[in-house]
Amino acid sequence: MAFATLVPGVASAVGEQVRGTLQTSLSGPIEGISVEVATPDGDVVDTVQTDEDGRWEVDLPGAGQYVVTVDPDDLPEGVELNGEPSRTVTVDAGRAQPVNIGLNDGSRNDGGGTIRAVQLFVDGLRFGLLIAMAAVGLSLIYGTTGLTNFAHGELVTIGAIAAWYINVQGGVPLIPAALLAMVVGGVVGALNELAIWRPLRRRGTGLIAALVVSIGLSLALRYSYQIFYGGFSNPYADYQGQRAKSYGPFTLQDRDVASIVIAVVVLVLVALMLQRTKIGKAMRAVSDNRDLAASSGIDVNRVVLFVWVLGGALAALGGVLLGLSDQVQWDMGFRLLLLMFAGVTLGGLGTAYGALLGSLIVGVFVQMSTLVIPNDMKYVGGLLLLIVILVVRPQGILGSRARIG
Amino acid sequence: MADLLNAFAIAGKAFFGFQAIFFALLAIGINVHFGYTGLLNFGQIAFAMLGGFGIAISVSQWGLPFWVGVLVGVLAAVVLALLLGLPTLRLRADYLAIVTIATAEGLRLVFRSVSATPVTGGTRGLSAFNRDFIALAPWDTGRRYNLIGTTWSGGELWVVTVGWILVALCSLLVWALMRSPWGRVVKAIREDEDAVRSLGKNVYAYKMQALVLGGIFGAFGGMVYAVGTGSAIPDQYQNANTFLAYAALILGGAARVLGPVIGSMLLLFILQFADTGLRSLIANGVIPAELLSSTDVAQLRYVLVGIGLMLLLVFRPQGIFGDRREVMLDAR
Amino acid sequence: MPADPAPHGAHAARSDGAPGTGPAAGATRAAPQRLAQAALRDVPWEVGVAKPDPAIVVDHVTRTFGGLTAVSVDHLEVQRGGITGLIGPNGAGKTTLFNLLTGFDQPNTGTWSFNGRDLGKLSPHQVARLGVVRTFQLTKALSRLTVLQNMLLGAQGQSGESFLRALVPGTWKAQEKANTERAMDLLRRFKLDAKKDDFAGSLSGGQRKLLEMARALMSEPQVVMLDEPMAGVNPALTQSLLGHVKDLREEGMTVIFVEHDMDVVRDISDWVVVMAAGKVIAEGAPDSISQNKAVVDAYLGAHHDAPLTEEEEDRFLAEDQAAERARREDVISSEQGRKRRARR
Amino acid sequence: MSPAEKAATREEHQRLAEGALVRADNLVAGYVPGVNILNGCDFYLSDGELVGIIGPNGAGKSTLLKALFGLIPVRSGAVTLRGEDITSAPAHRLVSLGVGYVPQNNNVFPSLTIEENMQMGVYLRPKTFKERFDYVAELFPLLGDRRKGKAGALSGGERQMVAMGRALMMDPSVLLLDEPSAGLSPVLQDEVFIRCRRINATGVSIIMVEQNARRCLQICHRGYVLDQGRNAYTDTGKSLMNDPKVIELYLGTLAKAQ
Amino acid sequence: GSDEGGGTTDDGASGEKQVNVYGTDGNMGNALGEDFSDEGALAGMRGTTPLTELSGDFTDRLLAVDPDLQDYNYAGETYDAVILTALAAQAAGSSDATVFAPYLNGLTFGGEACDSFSACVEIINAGGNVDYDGVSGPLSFAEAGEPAQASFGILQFGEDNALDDAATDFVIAGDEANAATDEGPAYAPAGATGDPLVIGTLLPLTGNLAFLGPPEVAGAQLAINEVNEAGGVLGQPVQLVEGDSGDASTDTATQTVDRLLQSNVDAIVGAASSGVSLTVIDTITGAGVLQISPANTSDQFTEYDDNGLYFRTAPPDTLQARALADLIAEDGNNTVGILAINDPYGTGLAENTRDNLIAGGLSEDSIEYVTYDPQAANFDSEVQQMVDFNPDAVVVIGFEESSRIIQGLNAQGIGPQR
Ligand SMILES: Nc1ncnc2c1ncn2[C@@H]1O[C@H](COP(=O)(O)OP(=O)(O)OP(=O)(O)O)[C@@H](O)[C@H]1O
Ligand SMILES: Nc1ncnc2c1ncn2[C@@H]1O[C@H](COP(=O)(O)OP(=O)(O)OP(=O)(O)O)[C@@H](O)[C@H]1O
Ligand SMILES: CC(C)C[C@H](N)C(=O)O
Ligand SMILES: [Mg+2]
Ligand SMILES: [Mg+2]
Repeated sequence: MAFATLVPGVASAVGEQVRGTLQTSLSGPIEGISVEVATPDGDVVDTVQTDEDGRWEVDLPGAGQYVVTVDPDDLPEGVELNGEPSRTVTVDAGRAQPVNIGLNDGSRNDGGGTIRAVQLFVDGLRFGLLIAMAAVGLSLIYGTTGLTNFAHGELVTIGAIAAWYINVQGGVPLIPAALLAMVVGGVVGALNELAIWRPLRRRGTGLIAALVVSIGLSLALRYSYQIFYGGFSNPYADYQGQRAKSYGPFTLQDRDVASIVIAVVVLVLVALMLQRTKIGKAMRAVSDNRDLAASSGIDVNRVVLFVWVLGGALAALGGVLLGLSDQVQWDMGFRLLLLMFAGVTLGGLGTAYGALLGSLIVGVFVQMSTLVIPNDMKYVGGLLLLIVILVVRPQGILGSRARIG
Repeated sequence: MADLLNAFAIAGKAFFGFQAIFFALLAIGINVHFGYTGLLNFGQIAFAMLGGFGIAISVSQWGLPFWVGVLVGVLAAVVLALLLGLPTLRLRADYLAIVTIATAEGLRLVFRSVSATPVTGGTRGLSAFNRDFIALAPWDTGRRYNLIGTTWSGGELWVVTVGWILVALCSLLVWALMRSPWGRVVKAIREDEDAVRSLGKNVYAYKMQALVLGGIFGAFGGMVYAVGTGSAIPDQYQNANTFLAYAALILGGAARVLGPVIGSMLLLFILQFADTGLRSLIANGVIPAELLSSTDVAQLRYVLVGIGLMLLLVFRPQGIFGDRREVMLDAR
Repeated sequence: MPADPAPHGAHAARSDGAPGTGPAAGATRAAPQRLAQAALRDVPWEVGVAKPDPAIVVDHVTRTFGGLTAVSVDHLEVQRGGITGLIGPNGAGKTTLFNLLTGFDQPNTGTWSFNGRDLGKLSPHQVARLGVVRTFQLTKALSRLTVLQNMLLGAQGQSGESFLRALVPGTWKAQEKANTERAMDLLRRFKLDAKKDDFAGSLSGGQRKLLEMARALMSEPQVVMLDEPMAGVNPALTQSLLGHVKDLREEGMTVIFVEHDMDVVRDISDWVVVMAAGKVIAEGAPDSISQNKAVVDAYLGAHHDAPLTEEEEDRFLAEDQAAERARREDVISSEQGRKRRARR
Repeated sequence: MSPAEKAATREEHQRLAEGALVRADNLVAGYVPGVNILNGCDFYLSDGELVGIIGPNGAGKSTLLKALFGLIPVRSGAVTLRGEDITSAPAHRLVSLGVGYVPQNNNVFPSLTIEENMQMGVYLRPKTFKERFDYVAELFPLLGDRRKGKAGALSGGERQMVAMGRALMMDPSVLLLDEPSAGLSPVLQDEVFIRCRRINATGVSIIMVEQNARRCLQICHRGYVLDQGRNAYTDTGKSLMNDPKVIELYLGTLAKAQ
Repeated sequence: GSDEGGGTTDDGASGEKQVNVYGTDGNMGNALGEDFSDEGALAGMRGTTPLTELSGDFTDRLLAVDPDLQDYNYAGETYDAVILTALAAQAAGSSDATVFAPYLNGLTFGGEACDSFSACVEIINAGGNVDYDGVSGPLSFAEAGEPAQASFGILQFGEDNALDDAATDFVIAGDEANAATDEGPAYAPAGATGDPLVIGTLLPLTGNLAFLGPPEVAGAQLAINEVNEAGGVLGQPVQLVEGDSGDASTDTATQTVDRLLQSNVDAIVGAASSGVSLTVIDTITGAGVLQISPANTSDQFTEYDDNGLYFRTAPPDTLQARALADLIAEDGNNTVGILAINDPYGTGLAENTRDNLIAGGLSEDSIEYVTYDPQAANFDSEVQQMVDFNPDAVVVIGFEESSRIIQGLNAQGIGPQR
């Protein structure tokens, strides 16, 4: 029987006791400090010195209140008491009550040299860029087909998961794995379009019905991931355990720097493509007016397919980068979906630049808002900002107002 | 086979359970918002949360009577609708959707936050507020009752009875409104606000009325849910519920009076049958246990639900009651 | 409002509306019944001239979009009970002016009033409730409402449109019935009665225009502002509708309409206002317009009296082709030329 | 039966349509399942011809163009282009075969600039943009002046110019125009009609739906009168214009009065 | 540990600070270690979890049920929950929860000790008084139907990011003396028979506690197997109806409970998460069904008005908080940062821990308490707050997502990694 093998624990059966350890993280254990334990009336029970581990303990005559006092005079250089030298503690029957006087070696609240606001801003930028990368596809798909794709988060997840399998199970280094994951993302995007959305469009399915289909798809995919990948979060095999490097007022891990660079480069390329290339213009044309685009010689289905492939690949890359910093999970994309929507909308629906700008704002604001509101409400700030901005600019930041009449 | 029948019966109960009522009321509200007025309110669950917590806070925190709690819930929903509507009803449909999602999610985060614990109970939520209500049941709530192959506890039965009466009343109200000129204006707003403005209707006021009305329905849904589970916990009011309610609405047919009701019943049935059906198939050995353990069922059911939703809409994009002609028109 | 709706005139106009009736009748009909025309007879053809009984007065209204001044109207009066045509080149600012007057857009400067009442701060529905109703150039059919419902929506003062009364059918049933009858009357006129139960979204382009206009009339406005009501409407139907508009005038309605079809303008307007580049460049009786050089240059073009005859067209064509040939020879790359010849 | 009515019969059609550039036989098409808008409509366009289609509102004129252009599914009947079957072929393929189309409504890309709208016109041949644009901008100077402006901000008539411009950019060999003159000022209406003839004179075959019926019939070689999804009358433009039945039912007398 | 090269977040000249990181039952499992690939990422991280040392025999039996098990967290508690329920039904001679629930507490103390179903049934049949000492400890239930005293494992991660079994210690918190004294009604006569006992499970197969599902499921299955091998309850085999609890963010639990009740279960074992249990406790107990959770540790249930139908084999967090606070204080930490998941479990445990630390003399300004939303996409700002506070100890109270937080701590040099 397992219970029989129990080692009697510190907290029970030995009779009443007070005990403690004097040490700081900088000085290590502090030896030879005298600790006096007395009753509240001042009757000294015992006075002991800390041992080489900084530990001390005093057996007590019984349960009740005791006053523990430390003699601060012998504390080493740089270490002082955080408050009063004595503490009154209540010791229950049979309990060895640990007492913690609290020392101060000057390291508390010193923040490691970063300026919190700046650090949060940089973290927010990084986060925002990742949202943007994942969200560009969402925005483009909305733009070209009018579909509000609730299953877009699953494209993000599939990228991360694919890279994980290739990287961890397949032993391929992460960078090629990420490229392969982008291919997977693109293919999944294409499958989405070919197997579901194109036939639905051909049947003339309404946009809202399509929206619900995407909700169903999201459910189905997400839980399939859970079945195959499992409910755990897992890291990639590479670039783990990096220490953050200091850049003056903020610190960043190398992989974060890499993510930022990759995201910026990719997003700039996408933006240029949209603005400059034929296919980019075709995408915007299709988004404006599908029939007219077809009447201009644009193969609408091909453009839409291209958008899905591009969106899928970008989402996958976003997923990989996200997985790199925050591990791979079966529902990681879904949890990001709201922020993606927020970013896309904030910038102005259907505009790719808007998605970028909006996502950055959302990312930064979510992080920075923790300066004023509790962490467990950090999304509230971002969401509030979204509401405020949309109320002031109903068409989104980069959107333009339609003319009436 | 008997197992399967049993599975069917168990899932059948979901048709009538309080969750079906919960979704039906949410969806009726959404129907008023989206189906008729064109307001893409994706934050319906916030109204439900206010309804549920209206009762919970009033009764367990402030010690007020149950019915005052109901009133508080309704009032809270009205206030939310006004606050939400005031700045946002000018927004284009899709922007409104995001703002409302954000509001619902934000509100839930606030309700569950540690700082709100003194009022909402934080993540622990509140409980023990439905005794007064259950006590009203005209039958013994301690007993279990057998009805057409399903068993119900007395309390549950009472909640469900009152719930369905509520659903019927709400549907009736919607029906009455939507066949009136008021309903016509509201539907016209869905189509083109500017045209309606040009005809001298105060679009803003109508939208606000619709928002408030649908919000109240949502609050009722939240109340039924809170009373049904006997607890109010912020995390129960996840946005995913709004999505499911939309699914229910579209399944049943938007802008149809009974669409949301039937849709919700069906949705809950699918949700439950995906589970019970699979399990009975495994138990029967139809699906070999090596292939699928009953542990996997939990996840697989959502996959099935997802696929089921998709298939239903692929084959009947207008929903059960919807008019195909009408749906074709808005295809882009 | 003109006190005398002139029953005789109304009667005359109605018979006039039937298809096939001599079109010349409109121009030659006895004037006395037509109050507005009579009242406007002595008004000089000057920009910004005061009207005897203005319903709408516009002062110093400007609206700019970025660098573009879309509307800049110093002073404009619209005669009550008359049909005022608003014409001008594309982009002259006609629709924008409509938007401003009906509260759909906000001007940079300026004031305007209806029946002496300042409309500046009013929102679109308030303007409409005062009796100033407009239609849209790019039609706004309420797609998933039936044609009849579209019409009924136009009716004003419906008690069933209030939330609480909507729940008591007794309070609105009778009114609804009367409105339906009126709506059906209008639909018959607009040749839409067969479509009454179809979704408005399934109408053809021209039918939408018709519905839009009928719906506006359904509200029995004091002033109706029609933005190119006849564009895309079949000429035969146009003609019968013009008769209807004239009827409305006899009933005292003030009509302002934008139109590019000069035949229509000449046929029904009592007064014509010409805009170009945001400004009113001329106003006067319909006949005055084709005599105004500025208008001819800006709007009507060289062949303003009547549409081009075929001979004229052929001549222009020949000139054009000559010019084209000349241009081609020195501008276009030979490759392009080859291609075109090859295709022929 | 008047000659025009007779010409509208199927027999006549089959006789005359032989070897036509575009030919549609017995077309049945519609939007909503079960409701046909075109009820066995016949149509042909010979090479180099300018054909006008007129008819009451809701007759199915736009629907006919859409059916020819593959934008709505054809339920029965066939469309051929140069003898090749193009029934329900996707629109973009027809464009590559040299067919251009200007829709009646929603005929610009509102969020694209005017210039980009024009670029869409030469989507398949971007190299020719500059030359074509110069040509179109000469016709509608506004397009050149405001090339960087968003098309969505334009007035009704200005949009129409953009729509026309886009089609002209294409330099097609068959042009389908749905009410090209609607909303344009008289000067520009003249321009459009003249331009159509001129383009036609360069060998482009044109199908033009117009409510500006008289003007349309005046310039076109042949005209169709469509009613309730069927051909009611077919004849040369001039004869139709003078046919008393046609005048009474479709043309009205307003314009003639002047 | 101050052996890194390169630009780290050193605080000045005095060398790098060493931060102790602590975990709790929500994350102290090998599943956590699997999220770290580099050697030593968790080395030295310690934490508490309700745990007795499981005998090799028991784990072998579990493995026979589910060979894929990696952890055994709460397997013992789940096993005990089933056994206790079965015993209670047998003792009461009825499979009606309202009848047998009052027997449950009495079966855990006073009388003749036994540690398996068959042994205990023998005592019952012999007319003796049973004191079931379970796999998870002596159980000795207090009035509220929960262990009055519990054994906690003090676990420690080793260099290989797995729990270092050699370093595991056990402490006992609480006091068996607080156990109830009411032995409950008299047992039914030996060999009583009746309707079969149906036990439902409501365990996390999906959601953020899914990693705890397999050991719990295995524990329940094992117990059922053994009960049935020993002849079942009331002369009939016990039936098991499985169900998923999901997590608090889904509606899964409510639906499962519906289904279980519909299948006429007499008792429901679960849920694991306190948050989930709260959503269904009224439904279950209201339906006259017994709920016995193997893992709920929120102190909220102690006082909960449950018609006497809610029990748990896991100790309330007031006990774990004490064990945890002792551990932290023993190590001489002068400043403590607490990062707690915002849910009933996390906030309850965190607050109790904080109170214990304060009672032990630590001043309030020496404790930074941050709650986080587990659904957040990243925990940068939470970690940053800890970086700013720069504490001697960081306590991470959470579930699965803890690994991501610890990774962030590591990156900033205030994690367990040296
Ligand atoms: N929202 C806007 N943004 C930018 N420019 C605008 C906007 N609305 C109108 N304009 C410009 O203002 C000018 C006037 O437009 P308006 O629509 O009033 O012309 P219009 O006289 O109605 O022309 P048409 O006869 O073609 O309908 C046009 O040049 C148009 O491009
Ligand atoms: N999208 C649609 N869905 C359903 N029915 C439609 C649709 N578009 C047009 N129709 C119907 O088809 C018929 C023919 O429409 P079409 O647009 O071809 O007419 P048209 O001859 O072009 O008329 P107009 O001169 O007014 O443009 C009309 O009765 C209309 O109601
Ligand atoms: C499984 C455990 C981690 C659950 C936790 N003790 C709770 O009560 O929520
Ligand atoms: Mg205009
Ligand atoms: Mg048409």
